[in-house]
Amino acid sequence: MTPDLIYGLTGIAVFGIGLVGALCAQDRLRRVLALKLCSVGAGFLLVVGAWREPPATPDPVPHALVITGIVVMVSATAVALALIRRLQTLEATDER
Amino acid sequence: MTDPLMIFDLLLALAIVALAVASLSVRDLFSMIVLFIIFGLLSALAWVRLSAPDVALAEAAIGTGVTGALLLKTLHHLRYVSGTLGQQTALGVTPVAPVPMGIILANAGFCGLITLGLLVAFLGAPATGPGFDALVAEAMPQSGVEHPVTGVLLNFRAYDTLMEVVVLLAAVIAVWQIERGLSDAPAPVMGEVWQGFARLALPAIVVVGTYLLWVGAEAPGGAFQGGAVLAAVGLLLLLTRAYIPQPAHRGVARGAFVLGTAAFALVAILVAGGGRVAFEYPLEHAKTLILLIEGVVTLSIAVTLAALFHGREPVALSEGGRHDT
Amino acid sequence: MSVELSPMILAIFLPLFGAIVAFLMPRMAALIGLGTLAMTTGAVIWLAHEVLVTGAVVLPLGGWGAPLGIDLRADGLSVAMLTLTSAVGFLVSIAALDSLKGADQVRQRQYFWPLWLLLLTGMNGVYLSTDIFNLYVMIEVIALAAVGLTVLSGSRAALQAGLEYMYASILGALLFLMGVGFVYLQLGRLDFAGLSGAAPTGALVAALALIFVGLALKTALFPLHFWLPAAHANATAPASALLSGLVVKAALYIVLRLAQYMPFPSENLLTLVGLMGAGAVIWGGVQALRAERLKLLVAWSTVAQIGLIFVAFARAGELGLTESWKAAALLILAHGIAKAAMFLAAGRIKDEIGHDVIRDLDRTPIRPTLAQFTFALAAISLIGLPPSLGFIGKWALMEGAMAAGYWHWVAVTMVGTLLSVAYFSRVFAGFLRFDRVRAPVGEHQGWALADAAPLTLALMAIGLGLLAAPLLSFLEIGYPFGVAP
Amino acid sequence: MMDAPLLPLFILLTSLLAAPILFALPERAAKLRTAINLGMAALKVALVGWLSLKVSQGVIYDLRFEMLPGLEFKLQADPLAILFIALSAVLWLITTIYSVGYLEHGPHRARFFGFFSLCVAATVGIALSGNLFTFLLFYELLTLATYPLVIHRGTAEALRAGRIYLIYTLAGGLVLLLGTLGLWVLAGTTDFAPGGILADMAAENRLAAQLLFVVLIGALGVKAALVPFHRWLPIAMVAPAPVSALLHAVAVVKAGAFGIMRVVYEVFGIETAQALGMTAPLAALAGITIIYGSIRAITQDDIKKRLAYSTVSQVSYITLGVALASPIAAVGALAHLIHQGLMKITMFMAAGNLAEGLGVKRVSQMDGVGRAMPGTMLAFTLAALGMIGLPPLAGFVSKWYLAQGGLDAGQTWVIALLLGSSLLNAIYFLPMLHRAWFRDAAPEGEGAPGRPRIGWMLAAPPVTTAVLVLVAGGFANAPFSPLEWTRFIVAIEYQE
Repeated sequence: MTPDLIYGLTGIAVFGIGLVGALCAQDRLRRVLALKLCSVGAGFLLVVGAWREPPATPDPVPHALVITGIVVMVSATAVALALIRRLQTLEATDER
Repeated sequence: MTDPLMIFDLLLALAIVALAVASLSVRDLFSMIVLFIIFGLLSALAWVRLSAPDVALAEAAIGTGVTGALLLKTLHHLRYVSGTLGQQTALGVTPVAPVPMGIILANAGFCGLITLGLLVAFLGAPATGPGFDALVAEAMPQSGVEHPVTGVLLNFRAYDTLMEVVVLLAAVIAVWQIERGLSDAPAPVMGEVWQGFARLALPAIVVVGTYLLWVGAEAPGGAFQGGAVLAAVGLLLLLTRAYIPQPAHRGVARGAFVLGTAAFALVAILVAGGGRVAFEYPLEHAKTLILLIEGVVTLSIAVTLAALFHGREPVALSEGGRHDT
Repeated sequence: MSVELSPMILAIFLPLFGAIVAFLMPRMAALIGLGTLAMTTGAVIWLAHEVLVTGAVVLPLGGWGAPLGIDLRADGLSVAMLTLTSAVGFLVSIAALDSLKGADQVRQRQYFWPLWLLLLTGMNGVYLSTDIFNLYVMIEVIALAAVGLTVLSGSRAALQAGLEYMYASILGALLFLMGVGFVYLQLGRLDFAGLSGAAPTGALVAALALIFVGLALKTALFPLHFWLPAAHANATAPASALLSGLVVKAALYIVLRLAQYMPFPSENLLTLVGLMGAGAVIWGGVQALRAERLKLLVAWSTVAQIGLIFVAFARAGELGLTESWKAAALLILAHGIAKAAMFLAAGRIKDEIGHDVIRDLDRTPIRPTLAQFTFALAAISLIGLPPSLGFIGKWALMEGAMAAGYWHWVAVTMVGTLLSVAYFSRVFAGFLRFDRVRAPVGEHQGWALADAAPLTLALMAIGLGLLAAPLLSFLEIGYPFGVAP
Repeated sequence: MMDAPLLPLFILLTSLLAAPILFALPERAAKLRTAINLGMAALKVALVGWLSLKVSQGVIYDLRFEMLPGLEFKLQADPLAILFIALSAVLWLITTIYSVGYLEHGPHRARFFGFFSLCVAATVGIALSGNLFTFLLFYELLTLATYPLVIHRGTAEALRAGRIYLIYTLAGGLVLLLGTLGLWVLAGTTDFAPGGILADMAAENRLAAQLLFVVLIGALGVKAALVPFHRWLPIAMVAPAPVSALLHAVAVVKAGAFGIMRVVYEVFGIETAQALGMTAPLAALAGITIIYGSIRAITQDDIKKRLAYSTVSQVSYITLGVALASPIAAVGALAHLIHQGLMKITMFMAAGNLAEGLGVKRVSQMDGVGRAMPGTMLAFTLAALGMIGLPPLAGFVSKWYLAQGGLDAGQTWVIALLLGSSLLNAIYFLPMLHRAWFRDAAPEGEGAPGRPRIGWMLAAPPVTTAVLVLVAGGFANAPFSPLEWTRFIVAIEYQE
């Protein structure tokens, strides 16, 4: 049971949970959060792939990929949340 | 007997999965976000265990920190707009047309298929794949930096990183286009605890941020992590209304957003010529150029993330802005 | 020191700098936007000349070479896509000058140009890149800029559609990222050259499947098309022309590229792709028949046409792949031009008569004859009637399918054509019917300068059919596996 | 005189380039529009004359333009093409005069004349096309150009007719696309060559060749109004008179018949078609259409519908002539292509005059119209008698040759068929003439035909075409008569 196997399975589990949440959740905020879980799961799998037995240093390329993935994910989340806020404002003004 | 670290890994993995399930199934939105933030920090810890400090730092600072703050702000906006600020639990606004069961089942099937595909791809992957880390190691001396991840990010695959900063710029332009107006809600009453915290923490955060940027050349750190930490300063200032964005500041703000991208692109182009191609830093100046780029990009990322948190273009009422939260 | 810049670098950096300057100076945005587009078109023409003269052009960024660094490569197909993007983009921008000139559209005018130029940067980046991770970052640039454009109008329907689009595009990007990660973990290479000739092991097939599902979400292929109609129908006219005409093409181009380099694992996977395409053709057609609004009908016709492009892709089975990409490329070019023209024309018609409900198109005495004529010309290319480029694309599709004996793809194309005739004739009936109009019908009003751009696009869609032979030979320049050097 | 190699292209471009100009003209520029129309029509007739002179001197015209690797857009001017162009050019000139008069104050004239010249461009293109691929291009263009004309009036009924018309013709176009693709995949080329290109291929897989024959003839049969696909023709009669006259009597219907001729003679070759055993069922189908069309015509009270059903049966004479696979029958078929065009256009224009001038639309209202509009009715009578097949007129000539061809091909039933159809023609034409000449007009009060108010532009064209019917019939053996020209064509097709 080396760490990469444990965390690899964790990554897949988290991705699966995130995917189910993203597709089946009704609430907008919950769907954004579920997608963020998926991205963390994806990060897990790539970091696990880069892991080497301790004496060897891990492969830096997947690390760069995951960092880029995180930055891209945060900008996408920011835009999605801005859309949600704007929709909430419009829906609230329509109801009032 | 099994080595203690393996038990720690198992426990951590279980905690992470449990938190993921909990955050999606809990009904109250606020506790959902708090659970998510804990989940993010634990997964950053897991990545430290997988000897990926850079990624752990990025996940903690950007993936969980900034995203958590954005989620909380959106929740606050939801409650403020729907007037349920006072209520104990803010339940999610269920959409008017509930999705029929058939589609949810189809989605579930689709998710199962994808996860299965993932499992096959993961288990099939050879343990130590033939990555080109060997090539990276051998080319490191010409890259002007010692830390391989920064080398990959800012030299070998600098084009990717430039486009990544462009993604951030696109995000802030889109957010400014979606939302506009001034926020004139009263400043929250911040007791002495905050004053004390601010006097001590803010300068420390700035120092930590710049250190992270500087150490990036040799050790885990770099532009994105440093930028995110500096953005935390911006977030705190915005939260406490120490700084309220004014329409007049828009020019400076736009300049700051584009600064990182423009500088990076200009450096990338100006080095071309005299037998060199774009992005090919001359060997002797490589380190200084990379640090210049990193510095400017860090500043730009900090301001952009803060603006993303603020979430709207500060437009006066006259120009069609609205005043609410 | 002199700075020699290759046209490829210009094609990507000019729109980037244009976007930055347009964002910094909102009042001058339109001027900067058009100027940048003109320069980018110049760079693309210079690149096309270079490719014509010397075949495929490669530029190793940072001087590191393929596995370590990222290469930019321009061959016939990529230059054709670049030319499509800059030509259609330039004409849509001219049309945007008119359709966004309203007094209340100050904000839209200011924000249209930086978002559109960032979109152009992303697309030019996709067409020139040879590195699959670089493609991921480029798709994200396109996705964010496209969502920004979708919600430009600020209406509640547009925001809701933009949010759905955002969800689908984030999920698609995640699947694509994971697929790319796994391909790297198995092959150790991220660039196209490194991936070609890899043995299709189970894991690699799974990784490719993930990439394909991600791209299917991005191109709105049939079962994953739910987000496209609302997003394209509720955007402003120039925005929906860009979205439908150009943005969808980037992900389609990537599918084409991957099919060229990566081994397509098995025949039945290809048939599955064809079936999804066939589903899109039929479902898109049926939904278009039921669409209430003109722009919704045009958006559903996009879903159908994308399905047709995937059918063209799968028409001759696995061994036909070295030829099928050309039929798909022709259809992509034809759809790009014709759909942009149609959306602009639909936008013009909506501006002139105030609404775009298909049933009441004939109740109003105002008849924008030139816009309706443009819509009809674009429909001719989309239906695939001669001599349009759409016809040549369908001819190539059916010819390959017949030669390989796959008659079902020919049947699907036939059904698709008949459905498209059916839903477009609903609109024509609205144009040409006069007996339900109360006021006298004025002739020839509604001829505005704004009709010039859509008309040019529509005439291009029809005229390019005659230039199919040189176009095809241009597409083959620098093709990695095929006949040309 | 130098033989301009690009002459066919000029003829095609005269009407293709006229269309955008006519579209762009504002409504009130009537004078300019008429000038352009008449100028173009006259120019086209002159060019066609010059082309036919050249072709008769043996000059070969062959324009190729590669659209896809191995697939060309090919224009050629062989004698068969000349025959069809001459017919459409002359009749287009006459009908343009007629439609200028007919649409004096109507709405949307710019749009009408734009699509009108597009139609003729398509017809000329169909005639000049050198291979099935080019033929397909113009075949579809013809459909697209005629649809707006059919629904020109913009009423709900016109749109219903337009939809049915579009369904039939576009479905035909799609099936033709399928056939052309099959030919291209099976034979490697779609070029027309006298004597056919499928001789060897038909020998190998007979079934594929037969299937291809059925697909191609079925597709062309839609426009040639063969029985199962004829329903659109009477329904499309809702279009204004000039459209019914030129298009549905001449351009569209003849395009189908012309296409069948090209396919049978120059794609399959008459011997191969016979070897495949396809000519007999085609002849039978044509026969059925002839009889069915005539019977339906008898019961039609609406004048234009009756003429439409008569066209359905008359066009099948041409298909019958082609299917009889004998040179003499072929001469009869080709001659009928011209003669039927002349006669039918006269009758449609006369019907248009009756509707326009006297408001007479139904056969039952035709009492005493002869005295009210003597010129138009004289032309109508001449054409009707020609249709029935009275000796000195053109109709008799083509029927005579068809009968001879039937004898030559040993198909004696053809003679019975021709006699029977002539009888049926008489049954539905003679009552109309009887009402017109021998019934006195109903008293002034109700529904009587009032003072005729049609200008010379409406009266002259039917009379001219009637004279042409007389001339084509009387001087059949003159050097440049249509009959002479058909013998010249058949000689090439049958390579005696």
